[in-house]
Amino acid sequence: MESAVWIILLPLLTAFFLGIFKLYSDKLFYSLVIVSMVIYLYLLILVINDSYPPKVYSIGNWGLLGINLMVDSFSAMFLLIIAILFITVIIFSLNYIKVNKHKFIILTYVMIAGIAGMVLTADLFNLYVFLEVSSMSSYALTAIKKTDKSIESSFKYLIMSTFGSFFILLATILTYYLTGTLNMAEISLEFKSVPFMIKSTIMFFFIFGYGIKIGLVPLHAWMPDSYEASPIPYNVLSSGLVMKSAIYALIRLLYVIFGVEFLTESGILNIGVFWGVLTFIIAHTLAYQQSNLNRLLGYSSIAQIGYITIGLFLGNEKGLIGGSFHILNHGIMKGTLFLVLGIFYYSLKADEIEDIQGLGYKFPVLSFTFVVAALAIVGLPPFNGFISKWLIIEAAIEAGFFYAAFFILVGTFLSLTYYLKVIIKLYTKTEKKTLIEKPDLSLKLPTFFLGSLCILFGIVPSLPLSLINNIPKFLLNNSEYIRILLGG
Amino acid sequence: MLYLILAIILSIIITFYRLIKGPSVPDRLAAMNSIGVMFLMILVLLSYYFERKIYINVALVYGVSIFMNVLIMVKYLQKPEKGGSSD
Amino acid sequence: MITPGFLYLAGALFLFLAINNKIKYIISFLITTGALIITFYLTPGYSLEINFLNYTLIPFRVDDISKLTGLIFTLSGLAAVFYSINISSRSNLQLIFLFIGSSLTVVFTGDLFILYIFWELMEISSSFLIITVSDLTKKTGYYFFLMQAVGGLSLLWGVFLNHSATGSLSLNAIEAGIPFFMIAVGIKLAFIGLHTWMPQTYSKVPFYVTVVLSIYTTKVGVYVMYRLLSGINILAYAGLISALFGIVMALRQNQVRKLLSYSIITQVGYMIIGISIGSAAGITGAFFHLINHILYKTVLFMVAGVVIYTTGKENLEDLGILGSKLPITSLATLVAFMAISGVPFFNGYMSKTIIKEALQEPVLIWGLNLMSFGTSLMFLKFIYYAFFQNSNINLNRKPTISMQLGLGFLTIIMLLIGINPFLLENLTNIDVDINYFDIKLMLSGIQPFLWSVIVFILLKKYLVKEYRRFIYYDIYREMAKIFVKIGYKLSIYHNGKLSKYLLWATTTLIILLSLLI
Amino acid sequence: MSRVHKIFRKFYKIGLVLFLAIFLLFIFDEIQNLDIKRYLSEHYISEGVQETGAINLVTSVLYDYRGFDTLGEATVILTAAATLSFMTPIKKVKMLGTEFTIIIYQTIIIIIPFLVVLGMNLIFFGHISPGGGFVGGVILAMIPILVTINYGITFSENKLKPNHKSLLEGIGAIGFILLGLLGIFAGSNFLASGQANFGLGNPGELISAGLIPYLNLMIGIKVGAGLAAIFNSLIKEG
Amino acid sequence: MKKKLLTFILTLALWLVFAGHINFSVFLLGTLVTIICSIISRMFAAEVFRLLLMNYEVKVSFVKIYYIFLVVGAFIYDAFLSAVRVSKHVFEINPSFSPKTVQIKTSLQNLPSIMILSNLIALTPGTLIMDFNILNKNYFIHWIDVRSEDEAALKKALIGKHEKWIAKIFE
Amino acid sequence: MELPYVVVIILFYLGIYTIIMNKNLIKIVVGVNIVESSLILLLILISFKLGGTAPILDRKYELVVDPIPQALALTAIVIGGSLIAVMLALVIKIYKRYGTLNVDEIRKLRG
Amino acid sequence: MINSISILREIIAYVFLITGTYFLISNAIGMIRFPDFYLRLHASSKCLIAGSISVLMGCIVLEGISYISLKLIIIIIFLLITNPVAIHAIAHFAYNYSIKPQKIVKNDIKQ
Ligand code: NA
Ligand code: NA
Repeated sequence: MESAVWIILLPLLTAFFLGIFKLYSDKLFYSLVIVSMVIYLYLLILVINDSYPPKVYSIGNWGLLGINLMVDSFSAMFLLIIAILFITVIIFSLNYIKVNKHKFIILTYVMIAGIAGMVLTADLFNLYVFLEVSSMSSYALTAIKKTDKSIESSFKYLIMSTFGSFFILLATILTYYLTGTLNMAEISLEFKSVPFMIKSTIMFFFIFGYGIKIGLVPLHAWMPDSYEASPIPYNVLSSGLVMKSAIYALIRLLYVIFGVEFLTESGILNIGVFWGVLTFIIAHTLAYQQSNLNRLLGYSSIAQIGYITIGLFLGNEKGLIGGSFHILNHGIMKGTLFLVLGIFYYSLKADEIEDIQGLGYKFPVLSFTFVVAALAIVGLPPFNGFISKWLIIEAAIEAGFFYAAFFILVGTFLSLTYYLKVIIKLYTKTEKKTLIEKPDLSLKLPTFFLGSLCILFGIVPSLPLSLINNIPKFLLNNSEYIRILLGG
Repeated sequence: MLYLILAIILSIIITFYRLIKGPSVPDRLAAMNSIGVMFLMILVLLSYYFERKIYINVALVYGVSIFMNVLIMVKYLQKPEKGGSSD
Repeated sequence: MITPGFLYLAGALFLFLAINNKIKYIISFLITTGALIITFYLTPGYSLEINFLNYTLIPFRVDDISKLTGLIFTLSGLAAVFYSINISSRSNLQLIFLFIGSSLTVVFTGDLFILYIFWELMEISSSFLIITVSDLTKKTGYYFFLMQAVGGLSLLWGVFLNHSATGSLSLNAIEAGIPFFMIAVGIKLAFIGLHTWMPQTYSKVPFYVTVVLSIYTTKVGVYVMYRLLSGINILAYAGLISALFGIVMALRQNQVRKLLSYSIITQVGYMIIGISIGSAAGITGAFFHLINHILYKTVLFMVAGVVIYTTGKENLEDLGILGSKLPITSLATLVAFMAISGVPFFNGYMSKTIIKEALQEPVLIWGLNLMSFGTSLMFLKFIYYAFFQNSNINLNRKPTISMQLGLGFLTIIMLLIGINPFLLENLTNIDVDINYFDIKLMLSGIQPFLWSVIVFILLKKYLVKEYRRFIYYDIYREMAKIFVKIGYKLSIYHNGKLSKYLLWATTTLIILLSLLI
Repeated sequence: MSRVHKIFRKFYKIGLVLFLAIFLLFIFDEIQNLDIKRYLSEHYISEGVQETGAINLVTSVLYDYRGFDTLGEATVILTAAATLSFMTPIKKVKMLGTEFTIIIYQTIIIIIPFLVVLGMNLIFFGHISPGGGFVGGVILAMIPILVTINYGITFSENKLKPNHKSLLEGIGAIGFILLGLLGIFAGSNFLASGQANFGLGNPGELISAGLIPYLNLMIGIKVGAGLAAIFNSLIKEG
Repeated sequence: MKKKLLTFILTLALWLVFAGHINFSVFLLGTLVTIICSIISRMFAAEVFRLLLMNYEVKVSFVKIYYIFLVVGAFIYDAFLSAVRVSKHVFEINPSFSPKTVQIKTSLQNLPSIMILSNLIALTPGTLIMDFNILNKNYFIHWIDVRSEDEAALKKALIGKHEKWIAKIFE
Repeated sequence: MELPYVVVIILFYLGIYTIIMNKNLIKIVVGVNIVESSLILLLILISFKLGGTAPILDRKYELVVDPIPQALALTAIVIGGSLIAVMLALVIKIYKRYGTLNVDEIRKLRG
Repeated sequence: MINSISILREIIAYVFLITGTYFLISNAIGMIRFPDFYLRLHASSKCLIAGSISVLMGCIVLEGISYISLKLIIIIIFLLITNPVAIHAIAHFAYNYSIKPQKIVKNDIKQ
């Protein structure tokens, strides 16, 4: 399981080397980007393939004394998203980004390392550290355009996110204080003797802290701003990886450390489901109001996180499968949308709804891709978003959350209202617009790749589901996870 | 030894008054400097009190940091422009 | 066994290869006729199972009713495709193929999952057809899509409810979620109150799209209603009310296609009644009526299309052109009129009779008579404008041959069925024990028609009148306005003030923590 | 109306924070009545010196038991430095701040060698005395910072170019990882030192504790260069 | 060469003091560090070596060492003296001051010596340097209790003594 | 309850209060710093043992404080410091672009 | 004999320490009592330096001849070099900050 640690080290090493190469040679820089990307893809596939049964990698060979990495199906699923999105975004950015390109790529690599660290680590404080690594690079990537708006949004993001981090750190410290360890498995065992009230408080601190980074509704306000102001390839990563890594970490903590029995007992599952519903209803309503497409897609991301939250907070097998699958799918769908929008912006500086009028005829295939992804994200068949929503709804009904299931359908309708608005704008004829720059293959290829995944995973969902189906085994039954992590 | 330390702590507390009250920025700076050095003394005395001489290394680094603090603050604190608040 | 639906869907893909018109024709011909032939040779009782997401799904299952529906669908698909093949752009033709293919798949599916998926695909393809077909139909398409989406989603909700109650996705085990199935079907059927999408859509989109849409949309609704909701007697009255409403509305229209749209509502009323009474005869009648209705309504929409195509206008007054200048079209119009009015020896008569015979309750029987009467009345208005009102409009261009072919083809089939009503029975092995040419039946069938002629002559000045101001209240638009208003309010609260956002965050934290106490 | 609103808002905020504080107070109070478990730290304290070879246990936690965290935080500094460097303009730098007198200049010059030796000492003796890469790096970073506030940013960046700083940072970070990889090459895991039989030596001696001193050095270089870069970027705005 | 050697020895000594013990590895590392140190110091502060300018005879340098001790002694002496004075003021019930700003011109040329002198002035009872004008070498001194011109002259003379010692060392 | 913990809470409280009450960007950053300090203080506190000595074992000691929180504190300090640096850089930028330090006046992004 | 020397040493050391502490306290009180900034700075410079040197010398005497003493001496030298400069820097800053020295006569303090 050597490759697990390489998942974190390779992007880090690449970023550091890129930081040096950038000073001397562009040629070297880009060749390293490409080479490392290919190797990384290979590594990811290697690790994903070998994720069942879960593997533990002990940093420094310290066993339980040190930091451990653990690859189970949940993390493998996330690595799959990284594989899909990271590769596409890097290829896309090579031509797309004009300002601070080197920095963009370096910071993206750092961010990937941070996210990979969050995904793989089985240590509470290490999780915090990697959370900060990824957040830090996110702030930077948000500000990278250096416009007034991007500086402003980055500052808001920074303050809000730091506000959340306080509580994550506080909860981490308290956890250490109460259990004397930072290993998630040991914490989980030690936590059994911690009084209910204190345990719930710690849990709420975690939920609040990660909730800000996830963007659950009253905590979401910084997020659309950051979407509007940051470069579009980063938006792909932001919606696909940054938000998701936060919810991943939260779910990992909740199910592994606290255990599903405690979650049920404390009523957090009800709260989570309700919160998810609130999130997507409000986010959809707000998305309808947007004229800026980045913002619209941002609100849509918040809404989708609502669905994911519902799925993951249902506390049953299907919910976890559906939620996880939706994490994957949303990454792909939103990625497609953003990349198409990116090409529009690249070639026409179009990112308002008004600007894209008539582009359906100018870029027929791209627009078709957009439509496919939009329908997928709305949750219409036969695309991937439908499958995961189906699973979530079914799980919600199984868990007795009829209202949540019903509101997901309401949300589907609401999301249709604004995506359809955009699509119609796309296909409304207008006077000829002149291209500023012609998009080349390196922009289109990643876009089409993601778009085709929307269809592929919709028609053959068993491809990713064969991986995802194993997820509940180690989340719902945390003793299994603990046993493996403890090396038993 | 303990009483000496307590006495210095007392004087730190007294100086804190100046740090908080001001009234001017240089006043606060001077108070800060004083507190820093007094704290340095506490560190040195503590190393004798606890009989851990390694704390003196800490005092050394701390001494550097006091000086740096003062210099950087003096360098970059400026007289507030009109309408701004003084701190 | 290849399903006709998938053949069409494949056709939609193959059309990407159509670089010129010739290939387009060849592909379309092969697909449409191929689908017809395949459907014709389907053996009832066949079913195909696949595994998907831990469910056993039945994407393809044939029984008598589905074969019958499939036949009429493929047949009119052939006609509709050829009617529109010259006018439609390639991408629109693809959407039409997708639409027809999904409808056919819905007809042949054996489980709720596939049913829902292709129901949605129908919705998507038809909406995109409407949206992309013209610059004037964007808003219509938006409205249409949203309306249909509500239907689709309530179908989905019904599916979930049923699935959670029965644990099965089979079409045969419907226990829960009936109200939501009703909404779904109701929207597709343009049931009163849920009908708002239909008149505006059918009247705004290009005529060939109307033709295509009118064939499948409501009929799939009827078919699904049969699958999910058959035998709920109370619905028969609902159908009756809806139909009467359709008549009243139709009589108030000045536009050809709006009139035809409302008449669909009425005609669907027959089918609802037939299905709702749940007896074999009623269902048979409903489906025969479905076939007949598709035939004549398609013809009528094609006629309207020809008028629009040749004159560029579509008010009732412009129909005057039919009388002399377009002989084939005029003939088709007359046949369709006779059929829809239920005149014996025309196909409409046959299915109406079956339904009427299946009915037990006098209210319904009288209602049915009233419906026939109203239908005749509204089409008398149509005929009046077409043949008795002189018009000085000239043809801008001649109708295309393919249009005439499609029109003629359906008219001939209509005539065939009308003259030999047993044709349908023989085709599908459904036995209806009715002698259509019994004098008593024929008399009772023609009575409403005759009455309507009399009433029309008497009340001509009220009926043939231009209704300029039209009170139009759409509750859905009002709801949308509220939604937008709420969104605007919410949006205002996001005023970019970081301190406010921080306050929200802290409040959330406190709320969370106070849940602990 | 708006004034009432404002007052209400203020009290609302105060109430929120007060609630939070009181809540925390109760939680902390309750926590203190619980038994504290410290198996892990007891193990570190009793076995840490033998296991890692470093008598400074904080260092052994930072660079051996939890070396991965340290890699993460090194990355954070690097990211911050990179962020700041692209946010500040490259051209047109105006130096802010009050001018120093020659007296201060002279003092700064005199203490620079002192700082170098102190910083290096802290780095190299990090495993046997208080200190370590971070503190040493900070002390080293003070040199370019002092030069900057003394002679101005142009002079400072002429002496130690921003590129060189990022090169140093990169070298430090890469060095850290490469040292960690030695563990893998030696047949153990990433960042293994004692576990991979890199001689732990006699605890308390300069050359002991396996990889820890070298990791310390790398972090020292990285932190030093990173902090210097961060400082320069922060004051660059004219 | 001599001055390099001296720097080397001084920094190495500093290193060894910091190290807290001496053995071969510490010494070796110290040598290395000292070299790095001199590189860094030269890079940023070339002037530091002028402070240790040693192109005199050995005898002369002994004299210098004597003056160095003298200056350091004066340093500490002055510090204590002034501290006593100030603390007396602190505990007075009605402390009396008559502050005044005075300019003193120095004859020192060397920058390090100016600095040392200023440090001395800072520790001289009742004085505080507010500014230094590099052009005409004027110290602006805040004087705590100058009641008469005579007193001022006396104190100036005191500073003059320090100035002479410092000049002995550096100039 | 022990006093230091009260101090932690008070600091935490003060920091949060500063962040949500103040309109001045710099003060918000200061608030962030205060909260961070409180958390670091908490870390140091939980490592504390009465009579314990620093975990630098140049010889055997009876009671040694917990080294882990100290290491964590160091990490937290570095992370916090980097965050503050970035924050300050952004504040400087904002001040230059928007000409104000009032947090409510920097809002081109809304809705 | 040895005992008396060590007692003597301790006495000397404590004299130094107590003197130093006295200076530090008087520094603190001076910081509060003196009416003018520059006067306060006088207290802060002289008493602070003398106090700290005194304390450190006390420690040196207590320690005897060892590396620790050398380190303490280095701290003394460092403080002697840097602290007057720091005070000067603050004074210079205040001067630039346009804080003018007050002319104070006896009467001013009474009130
Ligand atoms: Na229809
Ligand atoms: Na229809």
